[in-house]
Amino acid sequence: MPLAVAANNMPVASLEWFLLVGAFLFACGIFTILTRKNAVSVLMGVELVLNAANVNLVAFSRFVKAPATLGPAGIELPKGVDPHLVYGAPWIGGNVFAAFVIILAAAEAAVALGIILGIYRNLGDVDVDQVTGMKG
Amino acid sequence: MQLIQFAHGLLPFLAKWPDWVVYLAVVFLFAFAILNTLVAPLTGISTYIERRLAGRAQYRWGPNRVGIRSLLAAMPITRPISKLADVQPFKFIGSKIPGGLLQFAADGLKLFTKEDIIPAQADKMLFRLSPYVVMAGSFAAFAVFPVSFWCSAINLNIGIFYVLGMSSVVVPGILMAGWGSANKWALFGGMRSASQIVSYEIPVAIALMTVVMLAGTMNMNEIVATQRSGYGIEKAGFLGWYLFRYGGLMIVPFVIYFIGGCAEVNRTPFDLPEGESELVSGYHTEYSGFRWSFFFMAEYSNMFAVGAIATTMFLGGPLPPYPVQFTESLPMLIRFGEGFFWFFAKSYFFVLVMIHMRWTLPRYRIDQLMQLCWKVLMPIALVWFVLMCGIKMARMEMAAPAEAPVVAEVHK
Amino acid sequence: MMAALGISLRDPAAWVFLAFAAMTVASALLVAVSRNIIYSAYSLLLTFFGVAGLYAFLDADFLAAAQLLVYVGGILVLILFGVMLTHKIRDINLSNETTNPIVGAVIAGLLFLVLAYVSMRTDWQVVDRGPATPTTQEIGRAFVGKYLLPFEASSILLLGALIGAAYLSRHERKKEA
Amino acid sequence: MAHGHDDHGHGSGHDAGHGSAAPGGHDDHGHGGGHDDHAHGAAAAGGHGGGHETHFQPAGMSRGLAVLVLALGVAGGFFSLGVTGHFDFGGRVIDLNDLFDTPWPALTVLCLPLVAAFVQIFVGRKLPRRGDWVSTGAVMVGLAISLMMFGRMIGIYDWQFQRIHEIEWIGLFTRSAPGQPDVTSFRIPMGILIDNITVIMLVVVTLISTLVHIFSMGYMVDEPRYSRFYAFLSIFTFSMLGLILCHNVFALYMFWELVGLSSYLLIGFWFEKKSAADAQKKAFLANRVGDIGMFLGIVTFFYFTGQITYAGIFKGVAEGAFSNHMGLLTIAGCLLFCGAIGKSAQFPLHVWLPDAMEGPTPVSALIHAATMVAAGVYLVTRMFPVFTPDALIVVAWFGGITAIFAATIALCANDIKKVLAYSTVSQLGYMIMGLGASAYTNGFFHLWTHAFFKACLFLGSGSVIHAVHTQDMREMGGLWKKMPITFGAMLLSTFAIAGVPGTSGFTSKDGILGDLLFAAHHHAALWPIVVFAFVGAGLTAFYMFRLIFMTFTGKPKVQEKFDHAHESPWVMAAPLVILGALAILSDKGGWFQELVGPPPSAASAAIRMDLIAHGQPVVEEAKESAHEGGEHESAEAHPSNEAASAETSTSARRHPYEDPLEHEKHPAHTTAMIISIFVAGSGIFLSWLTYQKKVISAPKIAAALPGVHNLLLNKYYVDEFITYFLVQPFLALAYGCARFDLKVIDFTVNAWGYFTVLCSRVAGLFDQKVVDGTVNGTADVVQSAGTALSRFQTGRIKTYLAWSVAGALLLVGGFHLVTNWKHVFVRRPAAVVEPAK
Repeated sequence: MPLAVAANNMPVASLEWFLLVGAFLFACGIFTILTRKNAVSVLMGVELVLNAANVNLVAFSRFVKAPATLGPAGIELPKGVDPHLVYGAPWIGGNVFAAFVIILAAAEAAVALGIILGIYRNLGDVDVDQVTGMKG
Repeated sequence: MQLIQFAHGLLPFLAKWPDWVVYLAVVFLFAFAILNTLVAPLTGISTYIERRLAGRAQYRWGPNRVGIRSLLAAMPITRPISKLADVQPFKFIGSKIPGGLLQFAADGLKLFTKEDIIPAQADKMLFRLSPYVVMAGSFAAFAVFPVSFWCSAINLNIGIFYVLGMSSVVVPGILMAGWGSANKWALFGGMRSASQIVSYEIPVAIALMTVVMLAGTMNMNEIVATQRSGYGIEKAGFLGWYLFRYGGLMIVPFVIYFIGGCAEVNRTPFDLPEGESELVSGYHTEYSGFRWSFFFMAEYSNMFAVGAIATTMFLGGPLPPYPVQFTESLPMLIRFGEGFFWFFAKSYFFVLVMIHMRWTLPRYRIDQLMQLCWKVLMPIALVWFVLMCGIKMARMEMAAPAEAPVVAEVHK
Repeated sequence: MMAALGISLRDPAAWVFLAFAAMTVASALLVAVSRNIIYSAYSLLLTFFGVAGLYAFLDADFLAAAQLLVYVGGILVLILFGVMLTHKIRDINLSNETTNPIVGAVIAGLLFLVLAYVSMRTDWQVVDRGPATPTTQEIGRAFVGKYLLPFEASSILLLGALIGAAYLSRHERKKEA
Repeated sequence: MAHGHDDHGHGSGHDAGHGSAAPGGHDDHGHGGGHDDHAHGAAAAGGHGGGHETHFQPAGMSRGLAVLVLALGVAGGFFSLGVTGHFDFGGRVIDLNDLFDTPWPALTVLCLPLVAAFVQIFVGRKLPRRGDWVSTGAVMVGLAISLMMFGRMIGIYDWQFQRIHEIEWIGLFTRSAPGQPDVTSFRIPMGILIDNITVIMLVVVTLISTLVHIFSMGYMVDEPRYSRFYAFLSIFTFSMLGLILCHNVFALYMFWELVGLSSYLLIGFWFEKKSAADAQKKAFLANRVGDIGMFLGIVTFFYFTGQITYAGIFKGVAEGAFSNHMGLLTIAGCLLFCGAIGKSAQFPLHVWLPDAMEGPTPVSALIHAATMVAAGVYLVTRMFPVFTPDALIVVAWFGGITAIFAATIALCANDIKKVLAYSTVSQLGYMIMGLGASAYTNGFFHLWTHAFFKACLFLGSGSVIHAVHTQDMREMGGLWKKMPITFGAMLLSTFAIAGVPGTSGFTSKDGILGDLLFAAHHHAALWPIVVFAFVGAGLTAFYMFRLIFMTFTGKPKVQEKFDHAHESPWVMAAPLVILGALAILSDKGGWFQELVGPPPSAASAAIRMDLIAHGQPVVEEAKESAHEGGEHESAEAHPSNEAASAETSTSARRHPYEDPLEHEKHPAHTTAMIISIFVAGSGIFLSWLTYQKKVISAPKIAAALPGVHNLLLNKYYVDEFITYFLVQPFLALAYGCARFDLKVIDFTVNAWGYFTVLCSRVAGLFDQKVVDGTVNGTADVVQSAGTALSRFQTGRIKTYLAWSVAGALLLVGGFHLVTNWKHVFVRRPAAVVEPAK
């Protein structure tokens, strides 16, 4: 089982540890979504899944070599200006995407709460198994 | 003067750790050991001030008995010293030492000894956990306050962001208390408090981000450093504070921040979560004794934190109102004390203002409260943020000659 | 042996990391299996804290603070509200029923196994990037530089979600007879 | 231009109409039939000034004369500004060569009347004075600019002067190749051409138009559609200016039709009258007949040369585009001339012009004397280089026949405007005749002089009609006492048209006659034309003086009308004065012959008649000049060519045209002058004997020659001929076509329709049975498949998730198993497991 070896300036744990934690979070989230009857619990499972994805993104951002492309295509910087200093370092992409995921999670949670409250108002319960309006 | 460096020196293996681990270690290991010794007196002094002022406002005495003299008289060994206060040369001085100064210590003693009541229907675990979460959340913010020149527990590069993040930890704690108490007043209070905090976080954050945007950093020590000069003066005294910079335009974010801060710590006139006319005592209705004191300490430490943040972000933190070169030649320790003095003086000034507000203003209604947040404070804060952005960009444009590309300004 | 594991147990920081990882894993498991929905929610709080700690170990300081601010201060509060608004005050011990736990466990377990297998078997091209640097500035540059369009789009999405959520959760006006 | 009540003293004993804004009822001629006199008050006041005894008032007229002198001074100022060539405007010297070096002055002249027309149409009635000042001001500004251009033309004094400003209007089928300039196959340029002819025409049009506008202020004041009248006048002015400014035949045709349209509108201005409505239709249709020929001519030229600009067509013709089809070139020229036949009222199509006298008299002056009918002459002048000798003979014959033909009809006409109309037709015949006989310069010169004296005559007749409310000369007489100014101006113009020496008409007509005589020496086919021309000159003098004697001298025949007669207000009199003066003066200076030389084209030199066949040097010179002209054009197409503009901006440049045949023509001119003086004198003398002294009795002659008299009275039965031999056959043909349409075509269409219905019934059956069956079968299959598959759609989100996760697992795991089955199922040897480094 080849494991990435920690170098001097590496974090205390190697990439695989983070990926394993993320995989476990993911599995827990899927399990929660699959088994829970309560819509709010399902929402929690979704958050777990998103966190798992975030952990992976940030871990890759930290460990894995970033592509060399920089900046939006077609935009040329003046000479002598380091593109890293303008567009951000290339390895920051994972962090940025994690931030986007956090933003989306906030939006998703707000909408989900609204939907859950709507379900509760209409059905008097939040059992997702009873919400089968889209049954074919 | 960074505790982190001190910790590094103390424990050499810390150098290998990521800074964040050390920060967290500092926060969670030294929280109760160090910050309690610092914050508990702070909150205590705040309660004393509040009670004295409340007494004056209501035309009665506040706490006036438990002072140093009482403490001395309480113990047989020191009782003779207490008698000295009746002797002529000391009588004058003794009469000047306010009584009741140690009332909070006595109260703490009392609360520690009271019976710990947990309602039978309550969710025991949540009920017990809640005070710790709330207090941890409010105390953790103290780690980054620049109590003097370049002196904070940790010199965090995302300082103010960290403060905001930590203060949001309080909300689940309050909900925990509300739900765990199995009391509808507590639940209502908790949910009101949570919604209020979450709502007011937005204008507060925008107002603070205005300062961050102007300073170009989130590090609180650096924010303080940017307030040393202003209006083209190298060492400008109070003119460099963000409150007075930009021709007084920053007064608006400051007012928004202060109103929102008062609401975030559930102070009157925003103390609906614990409005006794409606909800008995809000989310801590069922709490008593030691656990109740945690909530209380959290509230008063939050008051101080609001003042400290206002001081740091708008009033130059530890910077004196006079230009710093007046005291630059003084010894290091005195200068440190100078900064310490000004920081706490300003912060306590805000505490005083909040206490006066409590005893002056009537309580808001819940819909008025939300309307004030969403329909008044937030739009103004947003507009002002954009306005200050424009002003900063205009100043950068003026400062940077046209031939230099604007992108090059980014990495400065 | 330690090196083969990708972690040096002689380093105290490794133990802190393991503590965080364990906290994350355990609380996530508790979220999945807890019989009480409130406990699930507060386990989720711990999970968020643990993930924030993992971010700290990945030198992502900004994300850690954002995790606290958004997840703990926002999403978790929303979830708690969701729990509390959809249950009666009297059922204080909320049950959190499960359906088909066996099937779910099989699928989730298989999923974990496959993911773990892929994680371990892949030969990751790991690079040494030197000492950790503050990410906030870089994220800021990336937001207003390379990723400006997604940033703006997500702002609009957030606004739309806010308005939509407010619309969804408002009380419908009863039709007058 | 305000004219107040004091032009005419306030009438004594005037009735309730005074001060009333409502004009009275109108009779057929648009004059206040219900009133004893005409309205002359200020339009703003809307009142009816004047009275029964009102006569020419010296005080009002002196003020009018003062304004007149002032206007002449201003006009002269503009003119001399142009001559000077620059203009010191507070230290900033404005170079007036810009008048030609930029297109904007010409475009301003062109577009101002259009703007004025729109203003008049939409808001004219709401403006003060019903907006007449808008149109008048617009055309006056145009006149000012035109006068400056005219002065500048005099200043430059170059007979080859030419400026072209063009843009690419339509460019189609552009092909691009890398590294190559784009190739556009089909280009239509649009632009303006300014040369001496254009400038002269500009002055003619704007001057006559301005004077007619001013005249109409008095003449049309009672008209309820006053502002519409001015709008139409402006549209006409715009069309005419566009016609003379454009640089290609395409735009020429468009403006040509616009001119036709506006003449249609103006002739039928009083469309309530059936005669006017008929006249406008007649004018329109007659013009269309000619325009079809013109269009075919234009298309022919475009087909052969691929060009639409004048210069391009000339160049193409000169370079031999028609070299294998010289007969076709003749035919094309004749077709082009058809346009002129229609517009300039030449012999077969002249019928519309006398009828067009139903329009208001100012319109007659503007359209039928000076401008519109001149368009045909202008067309022949402009396209002169492409006319072959044979075509020119045709042109000359048409002109000659028209000249004598119309002159004879005019002898017997009693309507004052009809006399003038036939006179116009006759004079146009002279111009065409002259052009056809290669008297290019003098033919065009006659257009210039004729414009002034004929406009004067028409306006004068308008003034007379205005005074006596009739058009019948037999009811007039002795009016000179009542209308001295009108009489004076008309007398001068009559001298001019009769060819009395010293007048402009003498110069131009003598030029035509002399060139004609000269040409006839070299071309026998022109001899009949010469006879026609001299006889026509005598007839012209005779009938014009007949008009004068019947109208102005002798005793009044109808006393009542005479008593009511009065001199016109000065807004009507002033244009008469100006035009009368110009009738004498417009030929002075000799500049015309030096500035309007033969057209600078090789085509003209190569194909001109044999009269220059012996003048070889002329051919060479003309070829060179044509080449120069071509270069000129290319230089103008690129304004950045500084050398060209620097050369042309020198005002000291003088290149007058010198006729190389002048000495050879001289005897012919002398002969022609003697003959024409004799002929004109005898015409005048006979007229004097007949109508003044009554020595010769006109009725007796008429009785002695009843056939001739009837023929002339009925205008040679041309209208009837057209009716019976053209209109009726066409109508019969149309009826036949209609019947064919009803019986044959409709039957075919209906049969086809029944067949189609039958087919669609069959197709419908096929559709219902086969196609619908297929579609329904497909739908049934899909429905049953959907029913089967919908069992998977439980509506439970978990089920979906479980399926998708299972699918993902299958995908990842299965893919891995498929690719790595050896490593998975076959046990690896232990050596493969690497120890950690």
